Formats: sequence, structure tokens, C-alpha cells
Amino acid sequence: MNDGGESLPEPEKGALPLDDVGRLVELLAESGVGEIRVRQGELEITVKARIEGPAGATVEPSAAPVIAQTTAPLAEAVSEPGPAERNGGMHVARSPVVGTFYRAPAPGEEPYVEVGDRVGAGQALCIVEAMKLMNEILADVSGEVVEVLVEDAKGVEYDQPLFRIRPEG
Amino acid sequence: MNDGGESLPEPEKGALPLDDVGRLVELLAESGVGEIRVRQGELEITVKARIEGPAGATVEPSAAPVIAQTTAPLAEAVSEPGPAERNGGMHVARSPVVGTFYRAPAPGEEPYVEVGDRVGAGQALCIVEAMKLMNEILADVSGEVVEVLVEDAKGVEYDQPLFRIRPEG
Amino acid sequence: MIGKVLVANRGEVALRVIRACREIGIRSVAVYSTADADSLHRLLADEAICIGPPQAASSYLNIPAIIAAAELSGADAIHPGYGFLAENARFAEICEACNIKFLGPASSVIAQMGDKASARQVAAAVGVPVTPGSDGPCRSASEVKRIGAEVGYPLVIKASAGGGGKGMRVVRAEEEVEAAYTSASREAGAAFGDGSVYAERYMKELRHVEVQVVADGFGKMAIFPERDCSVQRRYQKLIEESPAPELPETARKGMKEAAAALVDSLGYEGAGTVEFVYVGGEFYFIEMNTRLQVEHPVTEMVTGVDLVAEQFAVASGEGLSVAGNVSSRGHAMEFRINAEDPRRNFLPQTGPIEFYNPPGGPGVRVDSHLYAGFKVAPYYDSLLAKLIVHARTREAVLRRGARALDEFAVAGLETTLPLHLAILEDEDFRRGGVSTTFLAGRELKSDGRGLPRLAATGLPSA
Amino acid sequence: MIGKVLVANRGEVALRVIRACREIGIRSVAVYSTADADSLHRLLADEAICIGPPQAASSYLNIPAIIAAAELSGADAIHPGYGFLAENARFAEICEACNIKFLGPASSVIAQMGDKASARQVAAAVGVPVTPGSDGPCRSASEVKRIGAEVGYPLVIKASAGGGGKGMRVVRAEEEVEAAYTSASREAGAAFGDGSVYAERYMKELRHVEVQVVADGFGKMAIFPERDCSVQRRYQKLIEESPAPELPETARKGMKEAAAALVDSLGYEGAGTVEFVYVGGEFYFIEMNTRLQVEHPVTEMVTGVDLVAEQFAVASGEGLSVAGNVSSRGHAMEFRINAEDPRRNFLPQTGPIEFYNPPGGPGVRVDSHLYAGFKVAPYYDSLLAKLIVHARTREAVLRRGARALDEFAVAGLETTLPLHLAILEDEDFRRGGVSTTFLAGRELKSDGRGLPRLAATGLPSA
Repeated sequence: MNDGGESLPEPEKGALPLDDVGRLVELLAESGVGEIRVRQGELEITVKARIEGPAGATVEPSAAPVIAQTTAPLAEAVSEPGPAERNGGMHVARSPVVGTFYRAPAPGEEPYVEVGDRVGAGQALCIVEAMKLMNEILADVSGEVVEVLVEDAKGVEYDQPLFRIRPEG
Repeated sequence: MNDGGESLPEPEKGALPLDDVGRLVELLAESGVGEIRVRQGELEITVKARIEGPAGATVEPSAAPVIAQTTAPLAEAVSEPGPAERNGGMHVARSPVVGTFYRAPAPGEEPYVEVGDRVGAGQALCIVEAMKLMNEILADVSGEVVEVLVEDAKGVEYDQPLFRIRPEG
Repeated sequence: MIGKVLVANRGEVALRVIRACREIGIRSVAVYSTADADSLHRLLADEAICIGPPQAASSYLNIPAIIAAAELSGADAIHPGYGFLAENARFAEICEACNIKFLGPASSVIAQMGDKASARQVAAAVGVPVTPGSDGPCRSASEVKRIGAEVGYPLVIKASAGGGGKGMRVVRAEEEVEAAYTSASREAGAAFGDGSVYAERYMKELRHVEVQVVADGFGKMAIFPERDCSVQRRYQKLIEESPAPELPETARKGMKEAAAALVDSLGYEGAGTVEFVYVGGEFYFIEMNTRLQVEHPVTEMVTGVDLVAEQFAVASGEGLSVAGNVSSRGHAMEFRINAEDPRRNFLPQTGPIEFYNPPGGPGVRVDSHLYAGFKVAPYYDSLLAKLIVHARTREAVLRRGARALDEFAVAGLETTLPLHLAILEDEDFRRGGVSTTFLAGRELKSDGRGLPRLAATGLPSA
Repeated sequence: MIGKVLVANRGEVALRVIRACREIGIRSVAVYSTADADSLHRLLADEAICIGPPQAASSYLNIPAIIAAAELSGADAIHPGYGFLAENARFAEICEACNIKFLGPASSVIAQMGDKASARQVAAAVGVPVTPGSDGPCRSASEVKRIGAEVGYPLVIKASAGGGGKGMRVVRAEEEVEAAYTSASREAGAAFGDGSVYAERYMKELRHVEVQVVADGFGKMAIFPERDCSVQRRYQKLIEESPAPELPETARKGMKEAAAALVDSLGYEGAGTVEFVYVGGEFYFIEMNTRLQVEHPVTEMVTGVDLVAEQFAVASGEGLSVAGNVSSRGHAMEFRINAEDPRRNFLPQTGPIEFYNPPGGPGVRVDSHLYAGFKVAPYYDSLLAKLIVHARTREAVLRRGARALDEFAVAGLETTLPLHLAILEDEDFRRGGVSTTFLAGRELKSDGRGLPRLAATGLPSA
């Protein structure tokens, strides 16, 4: 196809890029997402997860979750644990522990970060306190804080999203 | 398609790239994903997993059916009750009652019909006895008796196939 | 003595009998209609025979087909369950004639108790209190008027062969008798092929209390703690419990003695239930059911006795394993889970069960033929499952019942599960001793929603 | 007194506790790992908090996370279930320090009974027979030799902190002592962080019999009929029953009295189990479990007592609802259904449950967290379900057990269901009173197939 094309590992014409398909299949399985579609020029690859289940039902939130706002995002959490992740171009910083979320190092002090702030990787975002231990949660990307997802002094579950950060660059 | 293309094992026009399909099928099966679709130029291959029910299971015959030979055909029976039906161009005459199957009007006498006989609609094929009542089973098509499906003096269930008849005309 | 039994029924009661057979070591033969080819009673029995098309008249009520199936399979006994042919004296008689042991009393006893006017006479004859009214059938309107003069109005005219409210008329005053007599008799004749009726004093706000017995036909008998079955909708029981709450000890004892006297007078063999109404501090015999009852597990839970096993013990000549007044431990309650939508006037529900997860844990028993994928057909009655809970006190039973109902997951159709949850929150019901009019026009404070968290939308898919 | 309890466990036991809470009227808080987001204990609790990733060390054994969850939810008590933190004295101590009521005895009692050498000493001190052997830990090989000279060989060296066969060595003669002592101590040190060991006479062909107690901490105590848990595989119980079959009345009585004496001496609060071996007509104390046992439903079935409710009654200060020797009715037996393939050396099984239909009917209880679609994860123990059956005699229990196992449908992975069916056909087991070596190298005459007719291929799909 496109003559000028250089950089890319031009998929040889006609030969199916089975290695790529294999990698997408792996990625699908690991990530737990439902579908991956890649189109490049004339090439398009779609990989979908198998639909399973007797009821085909969705996760029903528990009747009265202690921390109601976390119930919905849990599906994500389960699929991709980790302190931060890509999410529509955003990083989501998550809580690595159960505890109480504090935006400031101590009562009366300034929050570590505000929406609009730029943070560098390794910079403290907040504290999650559990059994009197103050766990500083550090940013693992550099970028702009777009949203604070939890109110100050509220409880957070393991893996609960805390901040949305638009990564730099 | 595109003229200039050389190197590649140009899929001959019209010839289906069955090897590629086979590999995608393998990949799908191994990976457990639900669907793989690859499009390249004019070529598009889609492979989908089978969608299954909770058990995806088949009817399991009861452990020791009294009338073992009838268990399999029951699935048919359920779907199309009736004294006779089309079945691969054949009519199947079924028992309208539970009872004992007799090929002849009385012990020692000739059977009503033999394989190869022509029967007319309304002609007696056999007797099914229940509670000393002799139920004459009549053909509801004209044709040739191709097979007798039950042994003389054996029990038959409701709706059990008794004869296969090749209809006339 | 009994080597193989044909179970002339379907659904949960067929399963109940098949379970007992397996435990006792009797081979079981299921019969099924083409609509029930995938049903558990067919799959779990040792043998199975298709006896007809979906309509009950051509299958589960088809006597020649069932007798033929018994003969083909070599069954030496038939267990009729409840409903269908369980109280059909002719069927029992045919079994007797075919030398097939019918699990139940003699056909003559079935016939005698099946005629309610005659049952009243028999009961009265042995000193069992019956509702004030006619001794036997009333052969004319003037006989009814004579009863009215004797016991006072309102009266109720009932069909001798009746049940379920058919051929029944309430008469408020003498001038209504003629018309009521004629129409009740006509309706009874149409429904049961027998237009005879009888009359008794009409009583409201009554409780339905019954006594389970098993007798061996030779004078040995076990009398079980009474059951209260007053929570009904249109003469259909919904909740049963044992012991009956808020019942004086004298009434409890009196009913058991009355039941024993009646059963003894009949030379009764097998399981049976003597039904009473309890009203104004008095109890009156109403009828006797000569078969296993839907609610028998309630008695099994409080006594530890397996009633179906006792039926087989009697039928095989081994004799009862219990006798006299059987002692009871704790309290038990049964909830009937029907395929009916309690929010839409109990509209019957049919179709596939999409998800099914019965409750478990302590004090919980479930009798059901359901499984995920089973299709509820429109041909038969709506009972899907019986949930029976047992605990040490009635109070604990109420809480355990709510817990178990809450866990009970049936998806794909509506059921009476939320109705039961709502009843369990009703103050009158919780107090105990409600009458049979309890549900009529009642506004339940709870809609039973909010609790059943699994049933509504199914569970998370894998 | 207790308004809200955090259930620090998962699987069937979490469900068991949540069921009790709902029945009692206590709010329940489930904790769960990300692997258990779709589990029933999360869905059925009133509240739920995710406490960590799948690995138990980071979730169900993660003390800070669990305490934080209790504080966040405002739980005033923690029920530890069995396993995980149930016998962790430090966890109990932290709960005490945080003013959260731990459902179990004082942390000091957990510690005392957790050290087996010290538990032996305590038991011996109150006159409970212990296996002949050392009084407390053996601090050197020569101490072991002294025991050998006293009680004779073979001896067994065991880890004080031990369990599950770790740090255990059988010594046949004095010359083997040195090497065995060193390796046992080293293994114990590596496994439990505590190398101390003790020695006792080695006994074969023993039975495992245990006595359940619940005490209120103020001298009031209920002692329950003994359980026999001798059917084991590699120290894992597979079948438990009550009462113990073929056990002389003197032994039964002696064990209960011994258990009561020990528990009384501890100022014990809550539920606990005193375990004995029974060998050569004598019984000996081996250890005490300071928690609910997996097999507690066996006791609940024969006594009608809800042991978890009693735990809450004690913890809330309401006091026990029973006391003294609790009477028993009939016989009960529990079968552990594990996700293991008995035909392939008990290979653990994981993956989705494709079809699930537990058995029902009389005398059947199922405690399980399964449902169709649930995924069995590789991170936790293999117990999927407990089937408990109850009937009037052991003979009837054997038949009811076979019936219920036969109906029990679990599709998608292999389970121990067929093993249990095979054991139920074993003559020695049927006779009763087998020893803990019963299963070792045993050829079972039946392979347990042929019967489970639903589980193998699932049921007809809709």
C-alpha cells in the first residue's frame, strides 16, 4: 500500500499479521477487557472476549456498601489492580490499602494537591490512614491533577480510585 | 488487488486462505476469547466462539429406562407429538398410548404388516395393549413399511416410534 | 415387601417420594408427560416411562396409562403423591383389582371421606364435634330450611363431593335458601358430577388447624402435633406451621383425640390428615384428607419422623416406627413458593428458570423440582418450591424464614417469595393465630422488596 | 450489645456467620479480596469492604486492613470464622486493644491452647488424660530419650506450635532420637518461627473424637454430644459424625467430663472444641481448638442448637440458651465437598462452576458459597460445600447421605463427591468406628460413579 510509509513494520501485504493477533489475544486475556479493535490503513484486527454466564447478569452492588461510591468502579479495580492506570488517556491513582483518606498531612494544613496542580512522579498526593499508620500515597506519573475522587476524611477500600491525573507528554 | 504487491504469498484471487483461517480458529480455541476478526484489504476473516448455555448439556437419559430404546427418540416425540410425521422423507408411526406392542391380532397369527409391505392409510399396523384393552394402531399415510422399530410383545411409551413408512407419491 | 413403586405424580412431590424410595432401597419408576421430559422426577427415578401428552387429563390423570406403566415396569405399588389421583377412589380400586398396592387407605375409605356429607356423619357418630348443620346430604331446600331453623343463619351450603369453593353458597336468611340451594346443587353437579349438598352454620374468622396421623390398619397409630394452615388465599394454603400458635392446650389435645377416634373408627391404613376449624374457642371437624399433604414437611421438621418412609413401612407390612402422640421439638413453618406474580393478582407465570439458588444453612429445608434451565409449563399447578424452616422458637422461625427467603434466588419469572417476606413483617402474623381471612384485602406494610437481593437480577456472571 | 459485626473470613463460613447475623438482627460487614468481588459473602452481607488483592497474606490475613475495615464500618465486633485469623492470639489481642469484641476466648487463652505442649500441661494439671509423654516442651534430645525410657518406643516428636504434620517425626528406637529431634526442631522453627517440640507415645489405629463446648466465661457451660472425625486424608477431615459410632458409654461420658474440666479451668468464653484420640479403649487429650469448627453443623443437626447464635449470645453478654449436657436426637453426618479430583491424587480444581444444584428434601442441610457462574479461585482452601444429613439412626443417615450426594450437582470441576459415595459403600465405614488410617492406601470397592447422575454432564439446558 502506501509507498511513503517507512517507520512502521509495514504488515506485508496479504500475509496475515498473526503475531500481532496473538499479542492482542494475550492482552485481552490479561486485561479482562471485553474487546480490542486495532485499525491501521487497510489492516483491522478485532478481538472480543467470550460471553459467558447463565444469567448474563451484571454485578449487583451489595445492598448498602459502607463506601457506596466505590462499588461501581470495583469492576475496573478487579481487572487492573495497581496504583495507577490509563483510563481514557487519564491515569487513575488508587488506594493500596483500606483506611481513611486525608488530603492534607495534618488537620488544618493545606492539601497535598488541588485540582489543576501539576505533580511529579513520586510526589505525595494524600494520606490513607489505617490503624494510626499514615500511608503517604505517591503519584507514579507526572501530570496534572484533574479530579479528586474521594472526599476528605472518608473511608476508602483497597484499590479504590482516588485521583485522576492527565499524564504529561 | 494492488498490482505492485509481490513478495507476499498473494492470496490467489478467489482461493480462500484456509490456512490462515485454521490458525485463527486454533488461536481462538486456545485463548478462550470470544471472537477474532482480521481485515486486510479485501480480505476479512471472523472467527467466533460458540455461545453456550449454563451447562450446554444434552438430555441425559434416565439411569435405567424401563424401555431403554425409547429414550433417545423422545426428544423428537416432545417436539412433534402425533401419530406420524415426516422424518428424512419418512413417516414415523408412533404409539398414542403406553402399553404392550403386538404385531399380530392374536398369538400365533400373522403380523399385521411386514417390512416391504404396502399399507394404505387407515390400515391396522399393530396393537398396543393397555389394561386388557387392545388398541389397534392405524396407518395415517399410505406407503411402504421400511422398518419395524419395536420388538413384538415389548412395552412402549406414549409417543414412542413404532414403524417407519416411506410415503407414496 | 415392596420392591418397586411407581410414582403417579410430578414436581416436588414426585421427587419427595423418589428420595424416600432411594433411602429405603425401593426402586422407583417415574411417569411423565412429554412436557416433563426434562424434569427432575424423570431424571432422578430409577426408571421412567412417558405416559402421555402435556394435558394432565391425558397423562397424570390417565388411569389406563398409569396402570399400563405400572404393569410394564413391574411395579408392585403406586404412590399417588397429593393432587391428581391421590384421592380418587376408583383409581385406588383399580389398583386393588390389578393387585398393585396403592399407598393409601382402602378405596372404600377414600370414597367415604371423599364425600364430605358422609364424612361429617362418620365423625359425628364417633363423637367428633362437627359444625352445627345437617347430618348428611340435604335432599331439598326445605331440609336446608329445617337446619336453618335449628342452628340459625347465616348458613353455608356446600357440595358433598366438593372442594375449592365450588358449589358453595352463603345463605343469610331463610328467604335466600331456595335460590341458593338450586344454584349450589346445579354448580356441584356440573363440577363434580354429583349435585348433592349439605348445610352447616357459616362461621367467619376461623382458623384452619389439622392433625396428621399415620395408622397401620391394625389399630396402631401415630398422632402428630397439629399444624396451623390459616394463611390462605382463595382456599389455597400459603403458609403452614407447627405447633399452632396461641392455641389453648385443651383444644390441641381435643383435636388430637378427635382425630385418633375418627381414624380408629375407619380401620385406616396409611397417612392422613384430619382437618378442623377452630373458632370462638371451639373446634369442629371439616374433612379428612386421605393422603400425604403438601405441608407434611412441617411435621417432619418438628418430629424428626420421615412420613413418606412411614407410609412405605405401613404399606409393606413392616409397621410404624412410632406410635401414640409423637413429641415435637421447636417450631417449623413452610412457605409455598408459587409461580404467581403477587403484584399482578397472582397471575400465573411460565417459562424457563434462568437462575436458581436455593437457600442453605441451619434449619432450612427446600423441597423443589427446580433447576436453572427448567421450564415451568402452563399445564400444571404453580407450586415451584417449598421452603421449610425450623428453629427452637416461633420467633426464631420468623427470623430464619426471612433470612432464607431473602437468599432464595429464582430468576426468570415472578414468584410468591416477596409476598412471604411481606407477611413475615406483618404484626398480626408475627403475633400468631391469624384467621383464614388474614390475607383478604389486606394491605401488607412491606412489599417484600429490598430484601431479596439475589433473585431479582440474578448473580454476577462469571 | 453487638450492633454490627465484621466477618473476617470468606467462603461458606463467612456465609454461615452472615446468616446468623441476619437471623439475630446484627448488621454484618463482609470483607473481601479482589478475587472475591462476586462472592456470596460479599453479596449477602449488609455491607462489604474490599481489603486487598487475592493473596490471603494481603487480604484475609492482613490484620491492619481488617482492623481498618472494622473501624471504617463502625463494627463493634469481629467474627473470625475458622482458619485465617481465627486462632491468631495477636489478632485477638489487637481487637481487644482496639475495643473491638473478638468472638472467641481471651487472647491469652488462645495463646495458651495454641501452644500444644502448654495445652498438654494445662490438661494434665486438671486431671485430663494426655498421651503418655513429656510434661511440656523437650529442650534437648536427651529429654526425649528420658521420655522414651519412661513410656517406651515408638515415640512421636511434635512441634509445640504445630499442626498439619509439620515438625513431626516418629522415632522407633533410642538411637534415632538425636537425628529426629534436630530435624523436627529445625522444621518447626522454619514453619512456625518456634522450634520447640515435645514428645509422646506414638499410637496407631486411633480414632479422632472431639467434644464441642460453649462457655460464657462465668462458669456456665454447655457440653455437646461428641463428634467422630476419624475419616481423614493427610490430617484433613473429610467426614464427621455425631454421635461417635461404636464408642463405649464410659468413654463418651469421660471425654465430656474431661472437656468440661479443662474448659472450666480456663475461664473460657465462647465456642471451642476439645480434641481427643481414642485408642485401645482409652482416650487422651490432644489439643483444643479455640474457635468454631468446620464440622459444627453436625452438632447443630442432632441438638437443634445454633452454635453461631450461641457465640453471639455469649459475646453480647446475653448468656447461653442451653447449659450442661445437651441432649441429642438421631444421628448426623457431614461430608466435605472439596474442589479436588479424588481420581488424580486430589489435584486442586479451579475455574467456573458451570452448573450447581444442591440436594434438598428431608434431613438435608447444605452450607456452601457456590452458585452457577461462581469462579473457584486458586488462592484459598478447596472447601466448596458441606453436606450434612440427619436421620433417626446411623443406618438411615448412610442411606440419606448416599441419596443426597447422588443428587448433588456440581459441574465445571471435579470434586470429592464420588469419593464420599464410595466411602458410603465401604463395609468398614458402614460398620462404624474406623480409625484415622482408614483411607490410607485403601482400595474403595466403588468408584462412586454411576450414582451421581446430574453432576456429571449437567442437566438438560433450557
